[in-house]
Amino acid sequence: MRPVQASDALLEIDGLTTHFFTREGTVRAVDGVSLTVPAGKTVCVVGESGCGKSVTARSVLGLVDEPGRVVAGEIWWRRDGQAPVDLARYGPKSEEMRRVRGGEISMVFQEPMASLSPMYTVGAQLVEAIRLHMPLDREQARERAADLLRRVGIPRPEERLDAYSFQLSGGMCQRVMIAIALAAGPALLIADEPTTALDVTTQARIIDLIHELQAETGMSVLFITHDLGVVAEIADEVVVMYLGTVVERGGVDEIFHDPKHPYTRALLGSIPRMGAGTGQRLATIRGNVPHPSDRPSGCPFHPRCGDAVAGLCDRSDPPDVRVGPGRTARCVLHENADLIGDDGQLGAEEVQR
Amino acid sequence: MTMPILDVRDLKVHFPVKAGFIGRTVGHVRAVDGVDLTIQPGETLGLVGESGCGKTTLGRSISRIIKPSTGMIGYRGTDGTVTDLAALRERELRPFQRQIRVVFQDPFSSLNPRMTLRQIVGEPLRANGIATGSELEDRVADMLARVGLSPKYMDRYPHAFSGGERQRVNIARALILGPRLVIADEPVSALDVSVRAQILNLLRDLQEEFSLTFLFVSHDLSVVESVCDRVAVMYLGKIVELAETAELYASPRHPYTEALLSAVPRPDPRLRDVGRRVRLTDDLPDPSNPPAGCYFHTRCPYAVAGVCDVSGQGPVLDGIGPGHHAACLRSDELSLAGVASELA
Amino acid sequence: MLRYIGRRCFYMVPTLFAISLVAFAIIQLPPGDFLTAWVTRLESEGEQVDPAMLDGLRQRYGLGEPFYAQYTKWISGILFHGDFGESFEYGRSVSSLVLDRLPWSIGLTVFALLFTWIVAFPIGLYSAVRQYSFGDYLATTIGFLGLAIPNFMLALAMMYVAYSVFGLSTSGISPLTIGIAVVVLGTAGTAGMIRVLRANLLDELKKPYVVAARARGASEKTLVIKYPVRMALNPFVSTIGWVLPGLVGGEVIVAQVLNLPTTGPLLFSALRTQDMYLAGSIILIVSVLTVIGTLLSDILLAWLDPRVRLGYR
Amino acid sequence: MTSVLPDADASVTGDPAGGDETGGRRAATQRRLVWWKFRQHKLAMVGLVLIACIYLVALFAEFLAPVSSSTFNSEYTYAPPQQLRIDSDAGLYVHGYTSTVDPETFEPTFEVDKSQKIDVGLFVKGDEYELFGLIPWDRHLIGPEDPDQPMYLLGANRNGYDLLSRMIHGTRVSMTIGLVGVAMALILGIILGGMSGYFAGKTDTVIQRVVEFFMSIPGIPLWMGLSAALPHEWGPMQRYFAITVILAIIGWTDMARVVRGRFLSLRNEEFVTSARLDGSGRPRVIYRHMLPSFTSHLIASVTLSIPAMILAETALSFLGLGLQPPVVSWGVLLQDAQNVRVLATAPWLMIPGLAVVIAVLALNFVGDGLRDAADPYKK
Repeated sequence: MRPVQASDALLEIDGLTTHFFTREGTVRAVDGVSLTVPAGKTVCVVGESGCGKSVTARSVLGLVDEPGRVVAGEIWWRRDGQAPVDLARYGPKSEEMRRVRGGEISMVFQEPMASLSPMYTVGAQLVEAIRLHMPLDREQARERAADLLRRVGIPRPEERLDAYSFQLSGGMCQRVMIAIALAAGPALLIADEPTTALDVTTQARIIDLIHELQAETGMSVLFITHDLGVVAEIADEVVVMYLGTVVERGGVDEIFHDPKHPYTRALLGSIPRMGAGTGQRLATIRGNVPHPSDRPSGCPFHPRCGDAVAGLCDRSDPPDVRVGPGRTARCVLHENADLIGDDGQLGAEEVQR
Repeated sequence: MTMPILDVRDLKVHFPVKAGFIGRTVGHVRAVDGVDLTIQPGETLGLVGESGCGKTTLGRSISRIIKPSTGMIGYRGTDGTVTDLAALRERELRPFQRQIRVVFQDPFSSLNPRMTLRQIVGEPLRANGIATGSELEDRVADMLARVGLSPKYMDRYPHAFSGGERQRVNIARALILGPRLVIADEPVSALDVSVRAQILNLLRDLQEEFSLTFLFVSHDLSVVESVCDRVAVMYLGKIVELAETAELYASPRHPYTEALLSAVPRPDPRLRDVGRRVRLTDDLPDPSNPPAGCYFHTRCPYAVAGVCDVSGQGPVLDGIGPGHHAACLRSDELSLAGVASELA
Repeated sequence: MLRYIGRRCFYMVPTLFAISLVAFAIIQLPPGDFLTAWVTRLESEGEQVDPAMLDGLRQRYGLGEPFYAQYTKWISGILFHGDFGESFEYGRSVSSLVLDRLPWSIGLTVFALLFTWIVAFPIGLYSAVRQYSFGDYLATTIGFLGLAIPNFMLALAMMYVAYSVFGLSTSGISPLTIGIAVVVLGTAGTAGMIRVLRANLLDELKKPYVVAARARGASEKTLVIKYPVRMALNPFVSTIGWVLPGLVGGEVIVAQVLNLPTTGPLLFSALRTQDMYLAGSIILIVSVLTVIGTLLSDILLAWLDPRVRLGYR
Repeated sequence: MTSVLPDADASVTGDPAGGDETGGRRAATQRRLVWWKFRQHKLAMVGLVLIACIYLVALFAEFLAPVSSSTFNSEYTYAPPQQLRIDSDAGLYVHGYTSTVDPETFEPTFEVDKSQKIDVGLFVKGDEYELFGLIPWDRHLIGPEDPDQPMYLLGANRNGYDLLSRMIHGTRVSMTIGLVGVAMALILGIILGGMSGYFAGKTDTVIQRVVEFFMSIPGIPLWMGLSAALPHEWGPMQRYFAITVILAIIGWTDMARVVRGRFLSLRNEEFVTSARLDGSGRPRVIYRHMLPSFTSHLIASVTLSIPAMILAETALSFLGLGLQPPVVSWGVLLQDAQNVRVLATAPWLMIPGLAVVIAVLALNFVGDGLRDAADPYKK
């Protein structure tokens, strides 16, 4: 095991490995992921389908469904002022884990409608969340619930407490989910594609809301998304994932303006930019995203990579190279960057002997 | 100016809301509520809006998957004759459905899992009696190659392919009849980012190669900007703004368009606090009971009481510049922000 | 909610009408008219029939008139006078005969339904929560067996064991026979119920709202009991609708085997002797009761489920 | 994508530029995928083998049964089952019976007499029959070497009928009545359910109400009423046919519901819309595009409703309202076991019930397996 390095790291995931043991074989959904969430910051995990970003998020709270299991790695969680604890050691059904869930770390999901039970009122579910972690009676909890709804921008909160999820719009439901997540004043909010199912106008407001709440409460946010636009809007730091591994980590400006990993570069090149006008020809990444169950050997990106070196990238796992302060890229192109120093400006060409 | 290939006039699609034992009609959802639209040959017209705005229904009624309630869909054939597709019966539509084809959103449910690529792509040829046997096979192989799929996979079933590949199959199926107009209903929104660009480029290449006209339905404004020549913005079953893409994105004239554009997250952290932020409330009005006056006034930041909410005096889509139309009662007074101005 | 109940009651009308038609058709099905058959039989037994009485009867049932006229006579008698006709076999009015036995039938059915629930609920719950455990397999196996064993076989087997192993008497009303009847009837429904509950619960347990509840720190017990069970209860309640007809039908056979004084054996003997007014009336009454039971289950469902209650479905 | 399993959207990726390594699965037809999935279901495979055996028994009933279904020996009333024994010298044999007559009722009671040996042979000559109704033959798989000696491997009933033989003969009726009934229910169900699902609207509403009606009335009293109303003078064949019709009338509703549900959900599938836009005519859309998509589901539901038919027939016949002797079915055989006192003296009369249970179980297993395998693309 490794001690937590950065003192301001609230959550440090180290070598997290989550596998799904299906009848057809083992799917290595998350394969040695390491990332850090500093206190008060927003870290975005970005990647395409099957990259393991959601499974990573769920692994933190032990929410991976059967037949998935965290098989290795550590999840260091630092409560304020206390020695860090390894969440990976808590059983998914243990009392300790339950106290963390919702109390210290909250989670918001992709489908706000489906995340609320249609059988109970919104208020009942909010009150439940409050009373799970706070010693309040029903009356007080209800007051707090109304407060929370007001804080997430729901008009007429007292009335809305008695509404059912199916009576609210998707955006409203997501606000309720955020209110539930805030119930016990968590230190970390994990948002798993919270805006994917919403319209672009609603998405903007939900992102604003999370932004505001973070500024207000000082909580950290681990934001999972596939949308680079959203990342640019909200992230302080970015973790780019591809097929179960972290391919690049860094500050948001560095990732967007100085991407190191070929995948990050290709991904940024393939999204249309607003204002660039009609007829822009998009850069493409060849091939398709493979299913996690048939992951290529060596670097998982090598079959689609323009810079792949035959005989190298398809054979051995690429090293995780430190390419700058707080930056890593998992690519042979940067293998020597460690020696060169922390300037992080080393171009791919220079390394390609 | 050339003659439009498609001229839609006052098109309405109303879905009855039924209730009770015998299914009495108690109201109508006005999914498409009086749309006027022309599409020029060779152009790509984008149709954008929030979910539930009626853009998909409009696309489906033009391809006559749905029968429109009233209105006209004037289609100009190669010989210059205009036919009103809205008035035709199913049998009479056949020849036109060869010329107007659809690419669906979901690459999974749009391919019959029990048919091979050969059968799927060849079905239009077979059904229209155009080709059979080895000729059909040749044409299918040729078409697959053009959309970037190896013909040697012709006898495989859809489940063996990824989303992007399936979407190529869908495109091949749509194009094999040599259509003139293709209605693409969110063709890339179910795809991964890295595959999306491939499909968008492919659509563009094929448009040039076969001189196609596209009606491109999408909720993704950045995708629409990159592929469309003109864009129509829909809100609650009506078109609220229509303009050349560059014009619309640079200087929108409808508050709804401004809000949509401002809500799109821009993939550049340096633009984070640049530009005007317009935020709409979440609640889309009930399309079976739209608000009085301008449908948008309930969410519009510029709405003026007594002007925008007067029953029976809703705005109409007016020309306000060359090729630029907007349906806003206050479009002359407002100065709205677009995107281009913010680019560094 | 009231509107829902009103609508639901309104839906029942055509069903009830159709049931009465079928029941009447069954009365009419046997060849010849029943009066002639009855007279023939009485005469063959050496009894004399009063022609005046025959005429009266003919008048009353509208024999010789067209089907719809006979039907109208029959149904208006039932609706306005509670007159279901006469049983020739017993020489009593059908309504008094049926009334004697109906409480037993209803009691048996209700108890069997309760048995079904009480047994099926915990087992189904356990099976779903401990999917693929030994207990789950056991429950599934028993469920399959319950589906495969005909009611009367089970009744016979239990009677055989009681009689020849324990030397108990197994005919007529006794706690034993009634117990056997309840268990036998209940078992058939239980098997199906367990499967339904298990399948529903497994579906529900995978729903995002369960994950969301878990993520906010709800205990595993709450997760199962509070959320999915509440949802899974819906189909469970609505299963009353399809369990009830089966129960009522099964009751006929089981009561016959056990010789219980319910409507079942009465129907059976009526059918054998072609005492068609009695038979038709029993079919009518039993069917109507079933339909009412289904209605009750629907109302219960609406009361349980806010989506139905608030008209969102 | 909500799925936590990382299968999200890219189910199986076929790299367009090569990738034949797992070509087998990728080029597989749906039928093949269903079969692969079905094979993993062990109970279903056991069920399948059992069902195959039972239908083979039905097919070769005359040969497999020691005697014909009408052969009886009134001397051996309620003779108990004999155990088939094997001896290195004598080969197969069974013990004979001794009888004692009750002095009061004059009813004989039989006991197996260990001192007697009755030789049993394979492929012995016995009652003449026509195999498949065509080939006259007189060989039976098993039987006493001397046809006059008693052999009751599963005992005899009140009239001295051999239960084993009658059960084997009964297989044919019991197992076919389900098939015929289901076939009729299927046709009714497909027509009405299909109409309901394809045309929707008013047609659907009306058909739905009819289905609801049939589902809300208790079936058994209705069957009883209908079958009691069958004319007494009808022959066995007419009766057999009438009973299947009655079973089908009750059983079609499930079929109709399944078919309707499938049609409704498929009608809005994009591939069906696509087929329409491709210019395929309505019949082709229905038969080539829609029907194949749920045949496997349909087969599963059919398999699951045969047992219900078998059970219904058994119950009706047991009550004496279904098939009547001389037709032999398992239900008819169980008529002998109406009464506890009879059962106490001759418990073996319940054995045909065991056959019912096994057949129904096996069919349920197969149906369950099919249902699970019907959608091979779903995990």
